[in-house]
Amino acid sequence: MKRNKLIWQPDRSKYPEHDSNGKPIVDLKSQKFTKLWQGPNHPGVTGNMSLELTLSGDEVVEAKTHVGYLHRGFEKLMERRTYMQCFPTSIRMCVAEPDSNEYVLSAAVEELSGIEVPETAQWLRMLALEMARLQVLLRVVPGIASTLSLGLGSQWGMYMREHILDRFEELTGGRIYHMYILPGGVRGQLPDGFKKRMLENLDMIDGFIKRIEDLIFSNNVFKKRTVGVGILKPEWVDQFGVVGPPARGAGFKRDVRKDYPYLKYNEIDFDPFMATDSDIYTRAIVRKQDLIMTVDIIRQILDKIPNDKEIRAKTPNVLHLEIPKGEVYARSESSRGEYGMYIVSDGSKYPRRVNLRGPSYTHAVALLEKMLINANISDVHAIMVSLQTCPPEIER
Amino acid sequence: MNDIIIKLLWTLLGLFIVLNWGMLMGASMRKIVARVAHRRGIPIYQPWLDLIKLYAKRTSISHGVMFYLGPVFRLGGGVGIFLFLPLIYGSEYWSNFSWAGDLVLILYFQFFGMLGMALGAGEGGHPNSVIGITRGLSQFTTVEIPLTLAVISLALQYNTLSITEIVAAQQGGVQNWTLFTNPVATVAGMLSLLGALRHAPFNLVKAPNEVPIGPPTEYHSAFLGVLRTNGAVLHVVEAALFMNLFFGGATNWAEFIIKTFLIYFWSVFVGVVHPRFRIEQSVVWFLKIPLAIGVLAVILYI
Amino acid sequence: MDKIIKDLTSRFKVTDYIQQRPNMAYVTVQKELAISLITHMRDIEGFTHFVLLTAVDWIEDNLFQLTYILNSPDKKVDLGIRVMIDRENPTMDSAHHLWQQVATYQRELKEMFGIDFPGSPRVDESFILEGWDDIPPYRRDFDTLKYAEETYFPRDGRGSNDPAEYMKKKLYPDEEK
Amino acid sequence: MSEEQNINQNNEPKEDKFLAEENKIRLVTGPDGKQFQVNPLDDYFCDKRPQVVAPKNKIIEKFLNWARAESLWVLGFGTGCGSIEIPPLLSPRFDAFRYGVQMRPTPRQSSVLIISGYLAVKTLKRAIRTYEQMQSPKYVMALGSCTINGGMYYDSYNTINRVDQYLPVDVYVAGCMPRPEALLAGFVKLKERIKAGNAEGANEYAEKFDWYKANQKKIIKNWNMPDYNW
Amino acid sequence: MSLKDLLTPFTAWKNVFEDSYVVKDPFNDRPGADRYRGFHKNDISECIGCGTCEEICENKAIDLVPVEGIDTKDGDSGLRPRVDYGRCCWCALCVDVCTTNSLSLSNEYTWVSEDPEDFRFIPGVDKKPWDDNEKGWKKPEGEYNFYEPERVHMEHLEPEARDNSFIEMVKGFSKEQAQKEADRCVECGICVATCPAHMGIPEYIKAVRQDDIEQGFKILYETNPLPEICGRICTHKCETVCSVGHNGDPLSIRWLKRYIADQVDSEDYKKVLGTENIEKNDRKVAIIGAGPAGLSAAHYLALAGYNCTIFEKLPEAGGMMRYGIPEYRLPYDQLDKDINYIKSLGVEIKYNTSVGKDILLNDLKREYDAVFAGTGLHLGRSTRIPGTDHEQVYMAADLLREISLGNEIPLAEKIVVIGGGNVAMDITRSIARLQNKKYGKVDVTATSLESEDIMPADREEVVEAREEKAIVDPGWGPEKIEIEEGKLKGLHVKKCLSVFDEAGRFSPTFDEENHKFFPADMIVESIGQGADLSYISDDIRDNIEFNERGRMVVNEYFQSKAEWLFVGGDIIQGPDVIHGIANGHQAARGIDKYLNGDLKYKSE
Repeated sequence: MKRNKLIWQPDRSKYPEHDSNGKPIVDLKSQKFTKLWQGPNHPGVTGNMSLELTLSGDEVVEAKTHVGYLHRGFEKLMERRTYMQCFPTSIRMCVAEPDSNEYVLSAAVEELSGIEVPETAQWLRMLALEMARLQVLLRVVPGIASTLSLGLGSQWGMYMREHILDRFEELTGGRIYHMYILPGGVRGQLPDGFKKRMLENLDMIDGFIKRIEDLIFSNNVFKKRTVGVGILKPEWVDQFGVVGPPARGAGFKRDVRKDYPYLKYNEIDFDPFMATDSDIYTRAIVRKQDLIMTVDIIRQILDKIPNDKEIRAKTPNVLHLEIPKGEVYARSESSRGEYGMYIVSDGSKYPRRVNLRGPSYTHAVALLEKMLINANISDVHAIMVSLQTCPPEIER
Repeated sequence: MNDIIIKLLWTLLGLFIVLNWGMLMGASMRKIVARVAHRRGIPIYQPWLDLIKLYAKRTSISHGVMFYLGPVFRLGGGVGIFLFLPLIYGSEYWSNFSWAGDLVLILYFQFFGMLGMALGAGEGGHPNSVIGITRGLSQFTTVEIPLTLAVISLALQYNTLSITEIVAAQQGGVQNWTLFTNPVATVAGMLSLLGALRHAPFNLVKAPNEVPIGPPTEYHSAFLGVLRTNGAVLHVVEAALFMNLFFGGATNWAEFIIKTFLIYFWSVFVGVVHPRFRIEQSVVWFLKIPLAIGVLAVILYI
Repeated sequence: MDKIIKDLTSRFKVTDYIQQRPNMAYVTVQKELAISLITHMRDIEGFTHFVLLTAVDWIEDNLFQLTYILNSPDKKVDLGIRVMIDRENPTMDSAHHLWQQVATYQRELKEMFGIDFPGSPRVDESFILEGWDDIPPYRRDFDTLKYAEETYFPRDGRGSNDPAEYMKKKLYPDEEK
Repeated sequence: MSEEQNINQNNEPKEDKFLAEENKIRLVTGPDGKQFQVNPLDDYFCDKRPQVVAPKNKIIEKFLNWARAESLWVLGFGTGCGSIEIPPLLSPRFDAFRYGVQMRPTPRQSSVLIISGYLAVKTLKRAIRTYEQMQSPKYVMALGSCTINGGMYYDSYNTINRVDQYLPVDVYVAGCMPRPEALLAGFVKLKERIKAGNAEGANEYAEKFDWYKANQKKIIKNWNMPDYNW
Repeated sequence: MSLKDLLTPFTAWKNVFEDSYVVKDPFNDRPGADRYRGFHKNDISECIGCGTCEEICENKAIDLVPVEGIDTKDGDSGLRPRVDYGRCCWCALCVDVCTTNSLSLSNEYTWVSEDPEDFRFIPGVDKKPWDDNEKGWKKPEGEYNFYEPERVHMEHLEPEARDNSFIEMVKGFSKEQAQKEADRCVECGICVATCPAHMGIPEYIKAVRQDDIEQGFKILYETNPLPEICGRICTHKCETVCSVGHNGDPLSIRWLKRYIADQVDSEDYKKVLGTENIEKNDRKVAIIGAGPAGLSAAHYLALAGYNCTIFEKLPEAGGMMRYGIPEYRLPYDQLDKDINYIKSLGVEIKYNTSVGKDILLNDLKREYDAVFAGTGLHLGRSTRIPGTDHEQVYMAADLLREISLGNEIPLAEKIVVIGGGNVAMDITRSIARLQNKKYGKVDVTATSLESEDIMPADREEVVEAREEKAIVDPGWGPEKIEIEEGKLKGLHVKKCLSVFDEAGRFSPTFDEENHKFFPADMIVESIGQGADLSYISDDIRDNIEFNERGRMVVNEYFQSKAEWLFVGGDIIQGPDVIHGIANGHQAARGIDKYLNGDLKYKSE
């Protein structure tokens, strides 16, 4: 798909004027500009955050992201909690895809303390992570269209997601917060009949993908709205630390699962989709391909998963689990991209410092502020959702 | 004198029926849309409850006189169209105050409500209202042009500007409907209807994900009740106008109900499966396709 | 990786080298040389992906540790760079000119630890907190539980018993240690 | 009366070091050349205290309450984790629409405010503002442990512990987070409460206004808004 | 823009003809999954109120509160968890860590209330609709433990290596083993109340875990001056109530205590405990008997500055610990290590001095400010069945004493021991060793009234006795000893059905049909011991209260009615080292109080 050519585009390269630092000179009193706050209770923003937009007509000349509406001080709270207590706490850092939090925390703790996770547990972890990705993508892929008021795909997607959540409930005992992957292993075996039900759901999701391809991806109006809009220039990728689908949409084939294989990902056959057009449509396509790939990966996992009884390594008593001094950065590929946790241990049973590196941190603040400039106000939320920003992960 | 009072009473009764039909139609549309999403949707009586609730709000704040007048103007626009629109062809009672030039008046009233809303929403002071109303006005202007062209084509075709006469000319069988006698104008009209009824892809006026929810952002309580009342009436009369212009009007209430439902459904049918255009895209679209068709319709009859 | 480290040791006097795992290492560098080291890593060694910048409060040693983690997407290795700065007067050279996102990290550090990065864009604007007038909350000497209990209103009626204490009270109340 | 004055005095902008520049008292020169003082917080906003609007006629009120109960317009303001379970509520499986629950994008038109989990101080300020912008009768539904007694953030410096100290809450739903079914049960309970005429949170807020304001101001250090913003 | 692209979106309309996906009645049609983590349930009869759930809860959502109808008793704190749903995050870590598996979550998930105060309840006590819900989260099956349920293996001498020698058979923990074992502790503190001395068990285990031996050692000496001894032969009642033991093996609390004591050299004792300089006062206390009670009292009194003199009848200190417990369980050098430390605090021990013979109690009364008597139970008790007056019938206590004194004891090729307590096992195993030495084979049978499951002896004692080829055949009531022509032939027994009646009183019932005969050349009776109180002269005796069973009545400080006389140890609380230590400690407190004038005897 070529870039959409509008019949007439005003030349806005010199408007508004910029000062020597490249900052736009915006004089609100001149009445040429409007200040528009979107959020926190705005249906379009991806969560409880707000965008401070300076508009000239329908065009954004300056954008600022304001976060902190969901700040709970996790990194501080976790300093007061033992490693095992950190585990339920860490999960809340990103609501939409909590499993990545569980995994990176567990992986970091295990790496520092040298715990070997049993093989079955590794497979189960991978299953949980991929199910979480599937669950998120079912929400997000049609979600881009629903910011453009095509909510139908979202409704179907939500229903598909419900089935995955049902499977989660069956496997982990939780619907949203699964609290399944914990330091040392996982918290439950595959229930009886799980594979069969999961495969049925995956078949259903195949049908769903076909339907949203018809409804969304071949929809002319959707293409008109998204092709050539929200361009993420390739040179921004390193400059802004872009990871995951946005980077893959801009021609950078970066996927932690491939680059730094963790768990059993090197035993799985998959190839992350990459495209170069780097607009909203491309990112939507990348996500859709991710969805197809995730379904495939889950099928492979279900096929290969061993059935050992051992699901958790023998660890010291978790009530006073102490971890050797050191620092570690553990990463995983979440649906939004590289998701990592940096833990510093001072040898006590409480972590000295926990820092979460979520993709949204750079995507939603620095990158979004950059991308929104000269965007049309109607596209703001499509751009935001296409970056899949998640506010709780920014402010933690 | 007596006549006019009786006429007025019939008109009021007509308004009551149209209002309720509008709400029922709106609810059924929402139920149908819900069906597409595999939901069951709202109870069919939900709009009445919403309306009662809105009027029963205990507090309501105002942003000034124009803020009050906005919904009133809007209602005036809706009721205005209703007043001059013959509902049932051939019925003395249900033809309201239809007269020779009513078509022009109706086109004017369509704008009247919008302008009133603009004033009121502007007074609300919320930037979302302002952005919404700007979009609404620009889109509506471009929507009116193909419609006007279609109407001109019709006027040329039937040589009249009275809706009643246009309907009269279409009587005597389906083949006499404008749909078949002047399909080009019908297409132009039906495309502009998409814009007039503001479903996707032309629903950017109220776009909840961008400018929640456009002009009525600050409206609430009874103000919103008035707007909703007007909405119900307006949807029916818009559909009825197109019914009269292109689909042979209605000779009884059953026909009226079926035809208005289907005409309204047309915009829902398109809207459910499309995202919305940006404002400039929608303006450009209207200035391209329907306008061209409209011009063609006029040229064919010159 | 070893080659890089050897090079760095001679050039930037890095110390405390720890190989965390085959593709991840940590080094400590002096504050003055940190930015030039990072620039070197980005431009010459190809560590173009900036992963994170964060701080650790070593209150016992009166130091803040700044950790820059850089990643080389081509070589697929990570390097953690530790910089120790004085806790009393914490300032650090800004790295926002190298990666634009760094400004965000620096804003957060300024707010949460009180570490200043002169010249970083919007570094003095509040980022997450609004109207905060206590010591920066991520510092170790800030007691969040105490603050929360004093500021908010925990629901009363709570109270627990330690089993051993309670049994003592019940079974042998008179015995002293 | 004296308390009321107190609150207004507390709002003197010069005492507030966090007050934004544009909200400070300033001198403005009018078109006629005369200078006059502008206090944006007083002048640009409504300064009417909320009033108790008592129900009037019992029978009529019963009917109206029934309508109110069956038409719950929820403001889509996700204050915390719980908001992730609101979209499924509107999705095919749960379909809250059939219970008369609809989402509204603007607080003006909403009647139910869902506090979906923890409230960070920054959000609390917006939540209060949002609540005050809603028109009475209005209801608050609180989701999850965090709203009851702090939940897992009981020791966080940035989240409040109990919502009922700042806003009158009608219904609490237990869970972390509550499932959509629990939320639906919450709506059912709220409906019962409204129909019984007990959901008078807006009036309670007006009655105990000074108490609520004092609590709110204790937390929100930059009270960068007028005392009443309707 | 192709026509196909224009039309495909409209295919969505075909969905209008499909069924809706709506759950008709979401409140009833969708129960949580089998594993769903819903609301809490607690089986309060299983729960012991150990508070591990409270410990692991990261939200401080759980309080332990007293519950009406549940009494505090050994192994049950009487507290039950109360959950605050204003805090809970349903992580179910409390369920996973629960020591008794009593806590679980149901799959019920709907709880709506108008009153925020509602959301706090005691699962299992406050009745909730989901109490009978079978499904929900339980501790995952399989290899999934938050603490190790199995003990660290303690190395023993192999039966072959030990069955003919009196070398200590338990080797003791290495550092790694001790830390690993200590790591299993959940620090609930349930054991503290059960320990007669109320030792700070969780604290010293914590010290082991943190490798802070000195701290641990100090904690030991706070309540127990004989850690080397207790670390070997304590009856470890604490281990029977250990909460970890509900779901695995209890902690080896005794071995950990021994581990700490073993790590400290006897020269370092004073330095570690900080007792190098004790301020002495001029008051004197006489202590009768250098057993655990006497030594314990002497230790604490010495620490408080009193001048203590212990009068010991036998040539060496230790009492029953030396003369009642065989060396393979408690080596004498370890015994001396503890005793020497106490002596080093300035405690004087007069050996071979029998009060009542060599010195009179009245003299002590006159010469000392107070007297503590911990004379123990040294008189063997007899079954008094026909034939017990035969010369080949011995008392276990006597034999053990002789062994310890280094004297030869009479031995036969076939020996039967009557009794099922630890002493019976001691004598059985000692005899087995001696038989092995002398005859190269073992033929000793221990029989007891109590059946195997209620035998008072420690489980491992029985197991080890069997390993050493002794026969343990419990559940038989002795009937009579068969003597043929003055020669002992054996023991007739009959099946014992129950030992205690419903009220818990000793009242054995027998199966009169089921008899058995144990052939024997020699019989040892070990069914209990009695006290020898002959040293208490009549004039003092008049001043002392005795209860109906002939035991002295003392107050909570072990003070008798004659206020200067304190009595403790086995003669008050039955045969048990740790009780003796606890009594001695308490009595020392009492004496201190008495001598400072604020303790008066008050009979209950």
